[in-house]
Order: sequence, then C-alpha cells, then structure tokens
Amino acid sequence: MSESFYDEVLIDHNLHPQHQHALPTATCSHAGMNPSCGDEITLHLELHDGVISGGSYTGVGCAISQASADIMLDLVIGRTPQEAQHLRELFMKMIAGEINDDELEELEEAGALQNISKMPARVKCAELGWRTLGALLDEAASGNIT
Amino acid sequence: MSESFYDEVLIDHNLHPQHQHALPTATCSHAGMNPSCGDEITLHLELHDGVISGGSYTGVGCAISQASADIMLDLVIGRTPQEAQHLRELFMKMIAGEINDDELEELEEAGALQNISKMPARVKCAELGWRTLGALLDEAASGNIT
Amino acid sequence: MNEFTLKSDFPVFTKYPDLVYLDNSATTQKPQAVLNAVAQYYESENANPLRGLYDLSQKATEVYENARIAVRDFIGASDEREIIFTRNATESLNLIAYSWGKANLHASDEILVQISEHHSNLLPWQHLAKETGAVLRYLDCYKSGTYSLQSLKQSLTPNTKIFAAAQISNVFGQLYPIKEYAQICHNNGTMIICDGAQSVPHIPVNVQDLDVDFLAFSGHKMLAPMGIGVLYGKHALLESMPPFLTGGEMIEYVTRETATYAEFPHKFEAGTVNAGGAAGLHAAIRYLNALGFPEIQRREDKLTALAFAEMQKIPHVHIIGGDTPDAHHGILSFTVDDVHPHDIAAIFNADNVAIRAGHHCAQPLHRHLGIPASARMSIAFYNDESDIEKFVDTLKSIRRRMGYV
Amino acid sequence: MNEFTLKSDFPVFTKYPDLVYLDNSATTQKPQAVLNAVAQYYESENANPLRGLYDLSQKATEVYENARIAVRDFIGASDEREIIFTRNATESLNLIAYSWGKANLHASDEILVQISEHHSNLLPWQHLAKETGAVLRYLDCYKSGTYSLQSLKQSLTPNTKIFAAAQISNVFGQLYPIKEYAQICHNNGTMIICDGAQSVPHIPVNVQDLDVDFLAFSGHKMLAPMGIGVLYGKHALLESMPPFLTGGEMIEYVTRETATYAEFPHKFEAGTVNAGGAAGLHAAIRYLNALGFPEIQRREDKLTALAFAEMQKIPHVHIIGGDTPDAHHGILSFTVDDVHPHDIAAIFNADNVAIRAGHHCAQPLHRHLGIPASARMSIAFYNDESDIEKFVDTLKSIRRRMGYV
Ligand SMILES: Cc1ncc(COP(=O)(O)O)c(C=O)c1O
Ligand SMILES: Cc1ncc(COP(=O)(O)O)c(C=O)c1O
Repeated sequence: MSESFYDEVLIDHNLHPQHQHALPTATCSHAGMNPSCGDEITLHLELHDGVISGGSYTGVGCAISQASADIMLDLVIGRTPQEAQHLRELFMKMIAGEINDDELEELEEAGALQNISKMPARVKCAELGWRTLGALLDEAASGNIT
Repeated sequence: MSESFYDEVLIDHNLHPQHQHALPTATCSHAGMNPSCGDEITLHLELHDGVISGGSYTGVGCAISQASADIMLDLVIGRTPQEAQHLRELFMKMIAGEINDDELEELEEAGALQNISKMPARVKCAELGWRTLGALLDEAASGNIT
Repeated sequence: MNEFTLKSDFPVFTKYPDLVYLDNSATTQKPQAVLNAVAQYYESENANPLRGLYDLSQKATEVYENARIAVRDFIGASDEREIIFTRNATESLNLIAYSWGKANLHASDEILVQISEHHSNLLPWQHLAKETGAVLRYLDCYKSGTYSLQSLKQSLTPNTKIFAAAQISNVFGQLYPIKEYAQICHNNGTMIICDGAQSVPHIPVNVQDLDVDFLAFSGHKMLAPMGIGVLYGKHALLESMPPFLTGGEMIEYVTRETATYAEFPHKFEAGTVNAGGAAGLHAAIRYLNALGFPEIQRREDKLTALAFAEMQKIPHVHIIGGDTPDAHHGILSFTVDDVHPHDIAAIFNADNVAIRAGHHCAQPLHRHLGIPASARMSIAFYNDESDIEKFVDTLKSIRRRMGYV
Repeated sequence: MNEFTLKSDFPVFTKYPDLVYLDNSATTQKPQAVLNAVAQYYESENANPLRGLYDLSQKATEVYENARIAVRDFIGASDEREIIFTRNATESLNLIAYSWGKANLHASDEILVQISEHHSNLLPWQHLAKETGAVLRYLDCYKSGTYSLQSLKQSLTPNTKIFAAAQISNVFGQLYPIKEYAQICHNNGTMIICDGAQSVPHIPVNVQDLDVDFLAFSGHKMLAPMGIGVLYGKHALLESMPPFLTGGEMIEYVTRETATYAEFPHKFEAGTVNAGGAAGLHAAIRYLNALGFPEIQRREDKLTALAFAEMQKIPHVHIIGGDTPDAHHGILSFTVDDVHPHDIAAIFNADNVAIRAGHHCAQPLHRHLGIPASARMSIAFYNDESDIEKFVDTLKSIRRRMGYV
C-alpha cells in the first residue's frame, strides 16, 4: 500500500470524530467486532418515523475502523433505513472493486476508503461500521430491537 | 548395491539349507522376528556339556535371513556358547564395518554377508539369526531355558 | 506432445539417466516447474501469511490462498473453504478421526473399512474405535481386488456411522465405485470417507460428482514437495467440527479459561502454515492440468497394459488382483515363486530399477490374501516404454539369478 | 566476517533491495544454501524414505536421518531417537498434549502455564485440561516481563503435572531461566515443557544442560523451509508414550483388531515424512553453525541495543517489557500513544519496513498487561544498522503522519 492511504479525510475523522459518543436517545444499538484486529464498535441509532434521525458509535479500534464508522454516520443520518442499506451495498461493492463512478459519487467521503481493497488484512476494519449497521437495521426491521 | 550381493554362497545356502528343519532333540528354542521385512525365525539348539552339539532353524524370510541363519549354524555347531557369542560379536562388528582381516577369517562363509552394510534396510535380515542366537544363549546361561 | 520428452522436465532423470523409477505410488519425482515455484516463493514471496499487515506477508497470503483455490478447482469442490491444508493424507485422515470422530462416535456405533485399505485409512479408525467403544468392521474383497456392492449394503447397519474406502487401492490398483458407495452409504445415513492418495494424482476426481463427505490426499504423490497434503470436507461437516490441533492462527478470542476459534478452514490449520509447500502443490496442479488427464491416463494406461501383458507371459510370476490391465491403474503388485519380495527388490535395484517390496502398508490385506508380502511396480505418466522393457528384462531374470532353473 | 555482507546470502534481499524485514520472530527469510539443499534433495535424493529397498530410497533415508543427527547435535541431545520431526512447534506441543497428556493427566491434576505464552503453548493445555478435567493455572508476570522464582515455587502443588514455559517470550523477548525452572519443577515431580520457538534460532540451547523434558521449535523461524518442526523428548518419556497420529511408517504389526507400533521416533512420525524439509533444516543448521552463535548473538545484541536506545528517545513510544536492551533478545514490542498498532504497521509498510502488529498470538498476556494490542519489530543476524535507522526514522514520523503534533 502507499502512504497516501492515511489521507486527510481519514485522519480528520479519526482525530475529530463527530459521532463518537454515547447516545441516550438511541432507540436501538448493536455491537460489532473484528477478532483479527481487536476492533470493537457499538453502533447506536435513533429511528423515528422511518428515518435515521440520529446516530453515534462507541468502542475502540484502529484509525480505519473508527474513521469509517464516523464517515458512515455522516452519510446515513437523515436517511431512511432503505437508503442506508443501499449505501451499505455500494460501500461493499466499492471494497470489492466493482463500483462505477456514479455510484462512487453517492458514497461521498466514504470513497476515501476505496484503496483499502489493496490491503486485504484491513478490509474488515473499513467494513466493521457498515456491517454493524446492516445487522442493526435488519434487526430493527424484523422488530428485534435491542 | 551391486548384483554380486547374491553370490554363490548365499544362493547355495538359501536353496539348499543344511539346517532348516525341526529338531526334536533340541534343549532350547527361541523365536526372533524382523517386523519391517516379515522375517520370522525360530532357532533350536541342543546344548550338552557346555557345547552346542546340534542346531536348526525353522520359519520364513528372505534369502538373506535364511542363508545367514544357515551359515551361522554351520559355524557354531560344535562350539561352546562362549565361542558362539564371540562369533556373534565379530559378525556384528563386520556389519558395522569395523572388522579386521584376521577377524573376518574367523567368520568363514559368514564373511559373504560383509557388503550388506551398504544396504541398511537389509542389515536386520542378515542379523536376525545372530540376534536370535544371542538372545537364546543369554537365556540359557541365566537358566531361563524355554 | 512427444511421447518421450517428459523425463526432461524432471531433474532427477537428468542426474540419473539410467534410473528406472517405478515406485511412483510411494512418491513421485518432481518437475523443475515445481522446484522453481518453491524457490520463487522463498525468493520473493516469503513471510508469515495470514497476518498480512505488510506487502510481503500479503504476497505470502495470496500464494497460500491461491493454492487453496487451485485445489478446489482441481477436485471440483464448490467452496475453497472446504480445502484444508495438512501435512499428508495420513494427517488428513487422523484429523477426521480426532475431530469429527471423537465428537460424534459412541459405543455401539460401527465403522466399516475396506480390508484393502492402507494403514493410514485403517489405524485411525482402529484407534477411534478403541477410544470410543465403537466397533470396527471390515468389508472383505475378492482375490480380484473387487468388492460386492451387495455385501457393502448388507454390512451397513443402522449403527454404521463411517465407511472408509480408498478410491484406488495402493496394492491392487483397482478403482472402486465411490459414487455408488456414496449413494449406498448416504441412503443408510452413513458418512463416506474417501482416501484419494492413489486416485487424485492419476484420474480426474470430482468431489461433488462423487458426493463423498471427506477426501484425503498427499501432494508428494502428485509431483508436489513433501510436507503438504489436503483434506476436503463438506461445508456443513467442517462447520460443525471441533478443532483438532490448537495454537496460533486458528483462534478468534483467547482468555485464560477458554477460546473461540476462527472459521474453517483456518480453524483446522494451527500454527504457521506451509505456504512454500502450497506454492509447490499449486505448481504441481498447473503441471498436471497443462498435460491434462486424458493424456496422463492415455500414457499410464498404455504402459500398464504393456507391463501387464509381458508379466503374464513370465512363468512363476503372479500379478495380484484383477486379470485385465485396466483393473490396475498403473499399479502392478506381484509375487515370484520361491523368491522373497525383498530379494526381488534387491535384484531390481542391482539393475537400477526402483520398485517396492513388502506389505505396502496393507498388512491386513496381505493376510487376507494369504501372502506374507509382495513386490510392486507403479507407473507415472513420465515413465516410458523403455522403463517397462528394463523392468520386464530384470523380472525375467530373477529366478535364474536366485539359483532356480 | 564483514558486518554488511550477509544479506547477499538471502535472495529475497536481492529481489527487494529496499526491503527492511523486521518480522523475524514470525518467520525468517531463507539463505540460498537452504534453497539449494532442498533443490538438491529433489534433484538427486528424492524417494519415499524408510523403505530403503533401492539406492534412491536409501539416499532419501540418509538425508532424513542425517538431519535428525544434526538436530540432536544442535540442541545437545544425547540420542538422535529423541528427535521427532513434526510440521511446526505448534504440532510438537499438541503431540505432547494428545499423547503424553491424555495418557497421564487426570481430573484434579494441574497444569501451570506462564501467562506470557504463545497460544501454541497455551491452547493445547487449555484443551487438555477440558478433556481430562485437570485444572489450568497461570503464573503471572511483572510488567518487565519477568517472573518470580518464588511464585513459581508457590504455584506448584503436589498435583502439578506439567509446567509449560517459553525460553524466550515472543512479545517481551525476555529469556527465562529454564534450567532453574527445571530444577524447581523436578523437585516437585512436575514435568517441564519448553517452547523453544524463539530461543533455538537465536541462542545456544542444550537440552541436557537445561534438563527439560520436552523442547518444541519450528524450522521456519531459523532459516529452514516451512513445514518442518521438531519435538525433542527425553528417551524414557518418548518410550512410554502412546502414538499420536497413526498410519503408514509407524507400525510393526497390524491385524484387523489391533496394532503394535514401531520404536520412537518413528512411532510418532506417521505417514510419508518430509525429507525435503529435513534437508532444508539440516542446511539451516549448517548455516547457523558456520556463522556461530557468538557472532549471531553479537550482531543481534548490537542491533537490539541500537534500536532500544533510539526508541527510548522518541516521545510517546513505549517499549513493552524489560527496561534494558539485554532483556529483549532482538524482540521489541511497543505502543505509540493514540495510534493503533495496525495503523502503525501500515505506515511502516508504506516505508517498506515489515513489522508485525496485533496480539502476537498472546491475547491473555495483552489482557494481563492491559493493552489491547502492540506493534513488534524483531531482529535477525542478517539485519544491519541501516535497517534499524530506517525503522527508527519511520517510528519517529508516525504520530505526525497520523495528524498529531
Ligand atoms: C514463542 C512461540 N511459540 C510457538 C510459536 C508457534 O510456532 P509455529 O507457528 O511455527 O508452530 C511461535 C511462533 O509463532 C512462537 O513465537
Ligand atoms: C492408498 C494410500 N492411502 C494413504 C497413503 C498415505 O499417504 P501419506 O504417507 O502421504 O500420508 C498412501 C501412501 O503411502 C496410500 O497409498
């Protein structure tokens, strides 16, 4: 990999995360982890009237997992769960190297993680937030809110 | 190894063994085997007045184990157990490549097996009769005759 | 492809131009392409894989995982995670016995084994039976080396949990109808474990078509280096099995008291893996694929037929097993009247012909056949007609050289 | 010997002249001499060993058994039969647990393990404890990576059957007083199992002097190819132990119902052995002997001291374990404030420096130390001062490159 990997976007979200805090108003939470790295993230969402009206994460992990989760929350807050799931799919597509330019644009800052696919050992870090989001939304949809 | 290995002496003892038969007059017997080859030999001796007055072997095995046992019996019949043990030691020395010319002469026809040391997988075949003899004489000496 | 050029791919025949190597069932020689792949791995891709936090380690991981994918395709598995790298077929079979076996077998359960099995596909079951109180039963074969499907059906009871069978016998060379075996076993709720040590190198094997539950084989019998083998297992079985060896690289979380394990296949690959061996196995598969099984079989079948025909003409020589060459798949075990197999092998060696003698790790079979031991010549595609001629010449001379007229 | 010429013995550094390889504890690179020995084996000595009925097989047997003798001498064993070839240290340790452990451990027996152990010298005991009902206890270390002999003595009870300890920790680099451990253990009737994975490649080890009951190590961490490892065991122990893996090459007689086994070491080497790997390990030992441990240690100690001194000067960098360089034996694990070890390793990689990050297969130790993970650089004798300089340069830049001032 090249050093450019830790670019401004990533470093900024890692150093100054907007969404890393507890969320007393959360309607649902879900913990995700990445055994090979030791990354652990708990995602908290506030779901109201079919919209993700708020969100945050807590936990520890590498810069990639933290920044990726922070960027993700920037993107999905204010969207419907369906839209969020769509973005999750796009993100996975991007990591798999199968995304087109229009789709990449939809991902906005999350596109900064495109090159992670060259470092397979770190892919799971980048995906952690998104995988946790997917699991949480699936649970919420099926009524199993925890 | 070279073909000369199966020389006249060996082939003759294998084809026309003098001592391969039962021995009703035996005073002691001992079975030896060589798991890697499947060789099995039972040695029968007639011990009278401190002399090996007769002997034979029964069993199955390769030409080397059979001929070696037959040659051995030629050598030890008529000798004392001490002399037989001495010859056994010389034989082992020969196989280990540590024998001198005088000693080799003592072994008479058993010297035909000198080159077996080049074929380590077959060493145990050549030694089988001698090892069984050693065990049998040790037992006899300690009074544990079977 | 020219009929006589393949030996030049194998450095051992350059080194020993007069060597007639006919012990291919024991282990094969290695082509330059395999040696090069191993060297290339250590020269430019070597690191501890599966911890890929830097480029070289990432390369090592790719070499290792690409080999897994190559094995998957070679044996027609649907999922590369069904491929576990082991040391050899023996370890693969022990892994099943220790992991699946100890977790699933109980007293009064039964294990059925072909009597012709290699010790490596027999002792793990004998050991497992002793440990669990299960009963070990044998399916007996005819002198021809074949089994009756009827007697397989009759030998299976509601308690039979495992049937263990080689696809090709290392003594007879007989090819067994594994696909039919699998159907019969599965109808009875019995798992079928296939020992592919002698088949995978010589015929196309497709685990999905055969529908076996497990398949074990060794790299070193199919041009790869020693020290790398394979266990294929069906997804659902591997998923349910406890680990066998424990240690580094196969865990998720470890605490003082307990541990959770990685997903298969890594769960079964404890400690630093043999990526260099996997690189060699991958190159071996590439070589075999490039030549192609139609060509491999054409060559081996032709040489088998030639040797079989000549051997049949020699008085006092008796081929063990089937009485047509196509029952032998390159493996011809035999006896010579009045000459012990070890003496036979020694005389062959004096003529620079490498064959094997003994029980070929199949003592119960030899006892069943009523012979203490046998000699065996076994063919690979790189052998040629002159190898067979030299073999036959020596075979003809054996009794004379042992003093018989 | 010229201080800077050794890298030319290692083809990987010719291929990648800019590579700074500092992950030697995970696996070492291989010198040309080792690659040549492996190639030579396959070019002119390859056959199935231990069935030596023809010249080539005899050669293979000699290569394999000569490697055993070389290992015997390398670790100061008195009898080559005490050397068992395995796949890696992990398999060696599992062999003890499965064979000696299952036969000798009972409920209420105790196993004591250093908390700093690698998972490979911890999970087999955790697993064995679960299987037998024995109790697994830990000896806790200080932050310095050391243990108190007093607390070892106090932790041993009349029921303690096994004490498992690495000679050198793969996280701290600390060298433990195995000889004293052995005395204390033996006075208590406790067996001592030494994990030599990190010591045998770097310091002279003599099993008779240490008086350990078992010693396990891996070839790939000491210049040899992957896929070959060693278990040393005392004569009397190996003699009494039941086999572990069963199959070809390790038997005497096999019947339908039961089997008798070959003598050790063959009893523990089931299936076709890795003679090619043994040839490589032998060449690795020759290389290490030619260089000599005084020189190996001189080089490694010097580089360790250099790296240690520079790292100590860098703010926000914390070395784990002892606070003098001679407590580290070439292994320097560290953290950088606010930067996750995986990010540290990624930045090093961008600068072509290969180091490791994570829990180094020692999760319980990291939890004991209260850190989730760490980064680790580890030195071999072929590293040079410029490697250390590049390492230090990158280390200095890490926090800045992660956005800290
Ligand atoms: C101290 C220690 N023990 C055991 C091992 C396991 O070695 P291997 O993975 O070669 O089995 C390692 C290395 O990974 C180690 O550092
Ligand atoms: C039919 C069969 N099964 C199993 C084995 C064992 O293979 P390995 O010794 O490579 O484990 C062999 C070869 O020795 C064999 O011929």
